[in-house]
Amino acid sequence: MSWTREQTAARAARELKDGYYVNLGIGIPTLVANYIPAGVRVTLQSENGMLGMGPFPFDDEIDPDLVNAGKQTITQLPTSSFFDSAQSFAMIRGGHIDAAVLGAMEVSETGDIANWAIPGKMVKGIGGAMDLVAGVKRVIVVMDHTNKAGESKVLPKCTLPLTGVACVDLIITNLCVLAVSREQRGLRVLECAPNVTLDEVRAKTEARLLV
Amino acid sequence: MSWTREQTAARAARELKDGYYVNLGIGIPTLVANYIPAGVRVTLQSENGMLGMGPFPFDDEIDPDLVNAGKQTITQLPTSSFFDSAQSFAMIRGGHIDAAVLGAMEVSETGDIANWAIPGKMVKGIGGAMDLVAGVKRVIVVMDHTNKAGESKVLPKCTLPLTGVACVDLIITNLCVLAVSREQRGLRVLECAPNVTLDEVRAKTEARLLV
Amino acid sequence: MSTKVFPSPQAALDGLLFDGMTLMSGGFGLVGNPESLIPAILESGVKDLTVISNNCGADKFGLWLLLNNSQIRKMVSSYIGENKLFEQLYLSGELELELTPQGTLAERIRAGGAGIPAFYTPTGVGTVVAEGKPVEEFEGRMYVRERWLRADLSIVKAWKADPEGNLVFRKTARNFNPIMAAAGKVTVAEVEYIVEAGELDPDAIHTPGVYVDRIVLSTINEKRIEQRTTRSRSEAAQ
Amino acid sequence: MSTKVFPSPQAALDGLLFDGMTLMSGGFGLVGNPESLIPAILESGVKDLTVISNNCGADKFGLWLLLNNSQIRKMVSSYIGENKLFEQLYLSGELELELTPQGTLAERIRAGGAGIPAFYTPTGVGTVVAEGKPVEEFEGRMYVRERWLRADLSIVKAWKADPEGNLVFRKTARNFNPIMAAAGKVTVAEVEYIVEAGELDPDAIHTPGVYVDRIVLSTINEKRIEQRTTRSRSEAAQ
Repeated sequence: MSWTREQTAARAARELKDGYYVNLGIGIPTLVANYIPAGVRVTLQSENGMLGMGPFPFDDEIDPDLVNAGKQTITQLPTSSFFDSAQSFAMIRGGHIDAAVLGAMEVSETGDIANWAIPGKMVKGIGGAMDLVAGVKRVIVVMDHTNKAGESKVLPKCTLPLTGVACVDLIITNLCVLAVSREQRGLRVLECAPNVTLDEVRAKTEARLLV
Repeated sequence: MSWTREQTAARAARELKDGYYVNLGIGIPTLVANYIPAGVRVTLQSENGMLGMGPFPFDDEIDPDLVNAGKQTITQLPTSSFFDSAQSFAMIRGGHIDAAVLGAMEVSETGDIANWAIPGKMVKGIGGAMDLVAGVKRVIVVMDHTNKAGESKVLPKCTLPLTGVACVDLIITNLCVLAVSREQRGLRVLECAPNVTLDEVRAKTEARLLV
Repeated sequence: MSTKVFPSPQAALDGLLFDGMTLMSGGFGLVGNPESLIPAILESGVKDLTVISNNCGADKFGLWLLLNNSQIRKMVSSYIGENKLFEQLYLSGELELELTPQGTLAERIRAGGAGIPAFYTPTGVGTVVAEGKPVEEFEGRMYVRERWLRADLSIVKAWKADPEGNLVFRKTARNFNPIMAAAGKVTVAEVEYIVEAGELDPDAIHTPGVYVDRIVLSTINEKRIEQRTTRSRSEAAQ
Repeated sequence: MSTKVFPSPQAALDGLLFDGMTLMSGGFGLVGNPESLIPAILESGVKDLTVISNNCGADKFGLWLLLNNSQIRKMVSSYIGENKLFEQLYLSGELELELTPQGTLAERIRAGGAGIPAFYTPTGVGTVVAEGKPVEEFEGRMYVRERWLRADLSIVKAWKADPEGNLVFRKTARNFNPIMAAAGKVTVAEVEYIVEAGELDPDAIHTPGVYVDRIVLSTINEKRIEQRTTRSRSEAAQ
């Protein structure tokens, strides 16, 4: 039984430690905020210029000047701070953010990531993704293991335009948790979802697995 | 009769136009603030991180956290702003300051300036001078025409370590006002102090004069 | 003595617009956009614009108006998002696009205002973004060299201004506005409030007045929300 | 959960000092210096320091104490000024000095915090400052390439902090402090006041808490004045 979106987010939340400053991408990564364990203080950065994001607002709290990087209305906390875009990315590029949790279209066995374009089909733009994977201390990818056609999204080499090279540290899919090895070329299987076997992971992974 | 320090400062003040943002160096340049004509609004920048410097404080107004670049106690105005050193020099380097009035040890006929060191004898440091001459739109030097030995400080070529190359626009000495020509190599005599003759200026100037 | 305060968006832009110019426009999504100045640019009919802005508005709002009126020749942006017109004009080749990572875009603009013509960043090394640019190693890591961005005119949106042009922004409406204010040869700020000299805290000014040439009160004060996301009080109580 | 607030300057520096380390220290002249942390470094006896600071204190104050105690091997500064000991140790060759224009110093520190390993500036081209460094033309003007500065430890002085480490500085005591806070692997801030969470305006924070690892109340609160300059009320009335 593979992990649900919620379970994948919960698994990613376990990677976040007390005192961490974290940037969460759009989609499943946003859900991670709901699973941060009690007693662990994690401060969320939003690359449009905020540190210390609060939860979504109640209806009567909505402030059009207060949004996250996904343009969603959010709230502030007593220790929040706001800053401009240059300061925000100085913070990201300068290595001050402990972890980023991002979605991906493809990840390679050397930690390359592709998540911004499908040539000729789709260009949403780059946004902050290239800066995040280049600057943040630990890059955690959260995604489905395979695409809609059942093909592996964990590849020997990415086929789509890259977001970053050799920058991913951990991949959390609906099937398993994979660590990118900096010493050996390949991915170490750290954990499988309940009732997901190593053989199933092997069958659904094109990238080289280190077992 | 050559100009006094006060008269030289007053002459420099006439170069400042309404709406100008200006940085004044230490010494005679500081006096320039006293001679800004009524109706001309000049905003003074201090490179340690302030825009809109006010006059020296009254005794009971002194604030140790409020100093200018010469470490002198000053005051703020209703429209002052404070910022950090990177922002302050971004403002200077980025060409946002209209004029700087600076002292000098030597100036050359091509607009080079030397004002920070005498090898083996004196090193006060560079401070903000190199950034000011490189970044400010119009660089006005205020200095004595000759040194204590009576030798010209306006030279074909500087002999002391340079602060900047081809950056000075106007030289105001106790004897005359000289404009650096960007078209021809040399200095154009714009004005002499009362009873100072062109011949006296010629005799006391080693640099090439365009007459 | 001259004043920086102008009576209308049209007056604030008078004499500043010309065909082929480069324009910076603040904002992230629909937050912190100069909503009152953009319609005045639409009216003016100025064309062949190069526009530097993180996005290009959204359906019927902000810079979308200029795009829809064929006034923009080239965009320098990080994100297209759900702007169908932007995506379509780009994919059909009618609009030139310099797609730039958001942090590199911000840093290039900051560099433009700060007199830094080029700098090195790790962002985009090994990707299409680094193609044709110098790549160099510093302390064991590869970096790509990026160039500054400057504009003939920057239009920004602030919360409050004083008559000197000191600006204060509100929450995440700050975004690209302060760095763009510094990178324009001329900068026009539209603001929600013009306060008296002395009302702003000098320690809390985001954009010192030296960067602002003209100020005008916003005439369009409706703030748009792209993604209205809320939680319910009952949910929160659990 | 961990706390950033430490009970004394000694405790705030515990485990962070080692011989040969690089230290950044905020302040301009004697304004905005971490006056309480410096004596704790003096006490520790740590040596062979490379110190990055605009000045090096003044006779008997600030970093002068470390210089006088032979703890500093090298200074990276823009100004020596009236610091006789600094000038004398430099001229005699006992102290290494990397003399840097003040704006280049600020930008190098800012670059260190911002992940920019190198940038180009017009400052110092054609002077001794540019010797041995790449010089390159951009848009018809020459620029010199300068490198970032980073530190093992940054010590800064702020006016107020909240428990998260958000800092607010006061007037010209801000100077190099915010950029140094961002350029230290570890940053310790001494502050005049520690306020409750929620007391600082989130739009008016100079240094977001992410840059600050440890906070301590200043134990030395006397503020020195280098150049006491005043005017008289009778003079002003003229």
